[in-house]
Amino acid sequence: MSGAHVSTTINGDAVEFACPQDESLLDALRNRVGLTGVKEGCGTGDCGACSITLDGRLVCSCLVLGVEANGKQIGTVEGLADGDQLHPLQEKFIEHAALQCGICTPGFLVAAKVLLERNPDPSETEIRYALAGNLCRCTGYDKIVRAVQAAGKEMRKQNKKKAKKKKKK
Amino acid sequence: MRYEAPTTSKAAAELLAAEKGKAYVLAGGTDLLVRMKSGMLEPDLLVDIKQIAKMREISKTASGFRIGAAVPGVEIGEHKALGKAWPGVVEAAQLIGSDQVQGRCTIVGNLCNASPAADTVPALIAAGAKAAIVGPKGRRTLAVEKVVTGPGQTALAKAEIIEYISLPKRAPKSGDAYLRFIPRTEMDIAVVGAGVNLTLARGIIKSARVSLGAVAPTALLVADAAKAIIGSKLDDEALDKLAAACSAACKPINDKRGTIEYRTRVAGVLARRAALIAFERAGGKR
Amino acid sequence: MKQDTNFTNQEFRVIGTRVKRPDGIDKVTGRARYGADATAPGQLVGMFLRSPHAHARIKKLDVSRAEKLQGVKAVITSADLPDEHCGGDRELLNILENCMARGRALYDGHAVAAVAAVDATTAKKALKLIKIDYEKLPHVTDVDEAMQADAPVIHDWVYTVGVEPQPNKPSNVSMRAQFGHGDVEAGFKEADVIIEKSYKTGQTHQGYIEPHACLANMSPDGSGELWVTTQGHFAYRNTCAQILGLNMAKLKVTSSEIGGGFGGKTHVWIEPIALALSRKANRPVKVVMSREEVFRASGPTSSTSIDVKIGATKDGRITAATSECRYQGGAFPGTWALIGAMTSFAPYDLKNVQTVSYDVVCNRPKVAAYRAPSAPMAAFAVESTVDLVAQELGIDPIDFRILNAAKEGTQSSYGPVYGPIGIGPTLDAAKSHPHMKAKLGKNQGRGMACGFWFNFGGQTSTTINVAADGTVNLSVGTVDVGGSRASLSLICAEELGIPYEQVKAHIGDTAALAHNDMTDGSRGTFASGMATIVAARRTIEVLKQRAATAWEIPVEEVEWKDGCAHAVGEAHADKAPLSLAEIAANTENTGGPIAGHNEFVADGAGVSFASHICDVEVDPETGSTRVIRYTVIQDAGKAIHPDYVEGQFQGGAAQGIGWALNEEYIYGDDGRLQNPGFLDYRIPVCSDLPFIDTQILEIPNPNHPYGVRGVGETSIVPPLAAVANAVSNAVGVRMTQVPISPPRILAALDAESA
Amino acid sequence: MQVKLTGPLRSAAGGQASVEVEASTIRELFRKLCEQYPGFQAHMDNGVAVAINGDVFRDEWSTVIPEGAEVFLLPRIQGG
Repeated sequence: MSGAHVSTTINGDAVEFACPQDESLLDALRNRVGLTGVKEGCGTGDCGACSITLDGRLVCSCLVLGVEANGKQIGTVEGLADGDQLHPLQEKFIEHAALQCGICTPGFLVAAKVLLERNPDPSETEIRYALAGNLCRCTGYDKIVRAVQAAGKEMRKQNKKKAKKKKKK
Repeated sequence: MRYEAPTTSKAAAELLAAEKGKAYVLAGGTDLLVRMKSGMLEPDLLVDIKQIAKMREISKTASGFRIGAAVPGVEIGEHKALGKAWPGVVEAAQLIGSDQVQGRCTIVGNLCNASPAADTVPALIAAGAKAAIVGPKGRRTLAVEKVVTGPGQTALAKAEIIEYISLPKRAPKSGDAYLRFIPRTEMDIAVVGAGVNLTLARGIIKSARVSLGAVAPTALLVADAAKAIIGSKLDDEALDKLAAACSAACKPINDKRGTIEYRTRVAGVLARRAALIAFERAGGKR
Repeated sequence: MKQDTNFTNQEFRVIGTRVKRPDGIDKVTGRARYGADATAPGQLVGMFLRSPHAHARIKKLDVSRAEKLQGVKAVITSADLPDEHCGGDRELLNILENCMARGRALYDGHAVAAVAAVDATTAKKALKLIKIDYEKLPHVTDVDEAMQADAPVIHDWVYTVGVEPQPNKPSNVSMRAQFGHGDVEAGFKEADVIIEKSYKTGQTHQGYIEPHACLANMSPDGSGELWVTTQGHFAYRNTCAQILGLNMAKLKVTSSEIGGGFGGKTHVWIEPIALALSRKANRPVKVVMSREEVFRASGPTSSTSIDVKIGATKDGRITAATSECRYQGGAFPGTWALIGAMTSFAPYDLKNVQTVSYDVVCNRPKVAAYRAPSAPMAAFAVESTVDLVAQELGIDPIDFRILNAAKEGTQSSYGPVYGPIGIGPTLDAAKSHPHMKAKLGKNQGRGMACGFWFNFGGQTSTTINVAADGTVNLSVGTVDVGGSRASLSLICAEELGIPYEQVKAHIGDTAALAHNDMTDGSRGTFASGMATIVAARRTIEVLKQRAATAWEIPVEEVEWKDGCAHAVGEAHADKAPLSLAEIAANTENTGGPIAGHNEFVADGAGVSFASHICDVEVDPETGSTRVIRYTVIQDAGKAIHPDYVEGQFQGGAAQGIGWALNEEYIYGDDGRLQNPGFLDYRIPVCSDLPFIDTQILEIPNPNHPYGVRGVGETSIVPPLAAVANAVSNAVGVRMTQVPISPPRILAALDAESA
Repeated sequence: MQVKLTGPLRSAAGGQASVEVEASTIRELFRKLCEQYPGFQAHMDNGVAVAINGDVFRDEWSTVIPEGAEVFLLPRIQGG
């Protein structure tokens, strides 16, 4: 087994790690980079708990090799908040009690963020299908969908404000 | 295990040819990594083809479309012209897995995985798609229905790689559709899949291709089913014949995903529904 | 000591408000640490080798090559786990044998060896070097087949308990239990209509998203630490210590954040072995189950086969009811089957009722508790039959249930007489719910069903520590599986009269608190809540004493109100109230640190009932079923934090819907599990479900100061039947087997039209 | 007082549905039952709960049994 040296950008920071060439990015992020917010629920791409963005695309990090991250931009749940300012999705998940055990929450947040960036005003059905790759066993998804709806509304409000400010300038 | 990420198809084929142990092509990895995790596969060499520029693009050519072997599902879904020309193929590609899986999975991977239940394969067969293959002995082209020879088996020789899938130029007054049945709304493997592609002339079906998935060791091209609707306006009688031909063509198994009876019956149901969608997309009026 | 914990109907200040949970930020930022998220310097990776056979004798087990592999630090087989520490206790022996096969593999996935190595690659390599000679034995995985006289008998020491005279031959039936009262034969004679039907349910798994995981760190002197995802770290400590022959107090078990349990994390599997590996290697060992291992080798719930017979008069009174429930219990005897017989007819007021349960050993993983264990299957069979009887009588199913519902004073089908209960009110609420009146479209159907669960209390220990600035630590010993820290903080704040934000709740480890039973039986908020109330009231006694000391007045002249000590009476008009923070700031000269604690048995849990309404749409050509509307109405006693009560209602309903429609362990003829993964073990995904409406009823439990009942489990009891009744209503054919999969629906439609 | 036995517990008393025991607490009740019916100990080892006027007590053996109370013995079970 030969190891690989990987240079990557994680949540905006340059990160380097070494890993065996057959190790998943999930294992590398958890065990070598220390980002344990990325969870393993299945290791086979069926539960979404390990969701991250790879060059902006939503992927399961269990279905990516660590070596494939070389030269790529990675986003994880740890990068959602801006300093002490939580992302609207994080705020709304807490406010709407959209988590019980919380193990699926990091994956849901990352997936929902990708959804709202692509589609700022999704319908309930669009939310449900976009999040179908993220399993939650505690909530029955009800409060999760409501939290994403509320976060979308909040983000649209913030974006409007930003746009207005820009105009004024 | 060794990981290589060559930048040309030729280099990729050479790496595969030179490997004495078990070598696999890594595109999206959504099947490969699962098998590695379970211990079913223990590769000595993985050749990642995502650094090969040509394999990363969808291009429109004079003769139709080329979808590179490393293009992920999400990019297929975002390609407007492709979606307009081949909505059935695109919807089949979009059915694979979740948004997360779409970020990685490829239609060539779906094909080469050689599962009888692959979603894109019946749609590609119905569309008359061809696989462009590169290997140590040069290039060749193979109809998609000839690529898979059995469960987990393909017609590819050692070190041969599919570079892209080509879809023919869309004829006027034509349309395609793919439907599959799964027990949930998402995240399952097809219990039955049905792809239909047809062309109209003066409102009547002039030509058609019907393909079924998950009802036999490989995806089927069902000539009798096509015959059943050619020359019709897709009236109820033609649809009944189509459904019957599809059910008759099935050679399914009982497994954890469905029964023989169920698959046989639902193959007809889905083919009928897919035909109606394809007919409407072609501008047909019943 | 029995506490005075009777319901007082007090006015609340913060109870019932929807505050933000204290662990929220940790959980949305990825900071919360679960079972697999801990590390220790020098830790090894532990992995298991598991049987590929349903039933096999282990003729030879050679680990010598694995032991010699560079990087391997310990290999464990049953030879390293003497049974002498179990002291002949059959239950402990079974746990030990379930953790590691002893000469015989009893199910596909049964552990036969484990290794600890420097990394995962080495550990995997080592597992491959272990050589095992298996001799395959006949196996049985179906409950009805296992009960046949010619079935392979799995254990030669299992004799049916509960049968007179006791059988003289071993069998797979480990227990027969019967409940009921009256004379069912006479009752059936009075009936105008009798319906008798048989049902089957598939085996399901709790499906928690977090696999079992632990970090074990043992010292050769017999002391050690275990970090583990569990519903009960005290129980884990006790069991591990007993099995391994350790002193309990020398093993400190810390419960990590838990990524779902639903009963599945109430039993040990990997934990004693991780400790044994660590002891042998003298290094920390981390073990994380793969998803496949979770399905094959943890504790799913029973598959069942159930017969129900109900007789009723023309005017809709049930005259007699019987059930026979056969529970497949996996590789070792258990007691879950009992509950099928106990809960079968619990919602109803029956003069004549008889229920029987069998616990049956099979070559499948030993079943564990799963949310209201055993009740959903019995409810499926009974509530389906209740619908059939109503249909036959031409009475609206909900009216029929209201007519026969149990009430205060009814003798329950399992024996005792009910106190104040909520079945009638949930049915009335269902009847008047807008959902009941909504129009149905083509291919759509509506069903409703009732459910019952006991709820439990148990041993509980809680400590409140007051910090010098007046903030308060609340340490509880019940693991927080779904937001109980928020509820318990609310209770603490309510009692002390301080803002919710001033309380910080923690789950104490086994060294910090006295014993706590597991978070099971819907007891977390009930039992730890009650313990918190008592601990807070004791803290207040101390606070009052300190104020009295400072004021130099008798404590009898001090009262506690709104978070402050008040000196009572005209004579003390000059004394400004002393806040908790002010008292806390001066502990050094009023008597030392301030704390209040409570160790007790939280008995007196109130039973709870629910009524669910479900609408489905069925595609008659494919048998595809979609739940399009769902309503849960349940008695919570008192909802401490309504958001998390609703969350329990919704989560239970969703699990039940999955069970009803798609989830199922599928075994091949070879006795091997064919779908050990989330791809083919199909739990509901987001797009499968609608919003799940909830209605919380609050019928106080007289044995809890706030009236709290357990809420966690009841919600999974009605859905199997509610969905089945809805599907049957939509397609016009009675579905008697769950999961009600598309092939089963089409087959039933075919059989009907033939 | 009359103590009603449910389910498998009846086997301890030769299948009787109820037995006569004089006891003022759960502890005393259990002690006397074990004295009068030696087979009861096996059930005690598996766990027995007591319902007094409908309230189920599983562990608190000091609980006082009021006069004239309805007393049921149940197998002690667990939840999820």
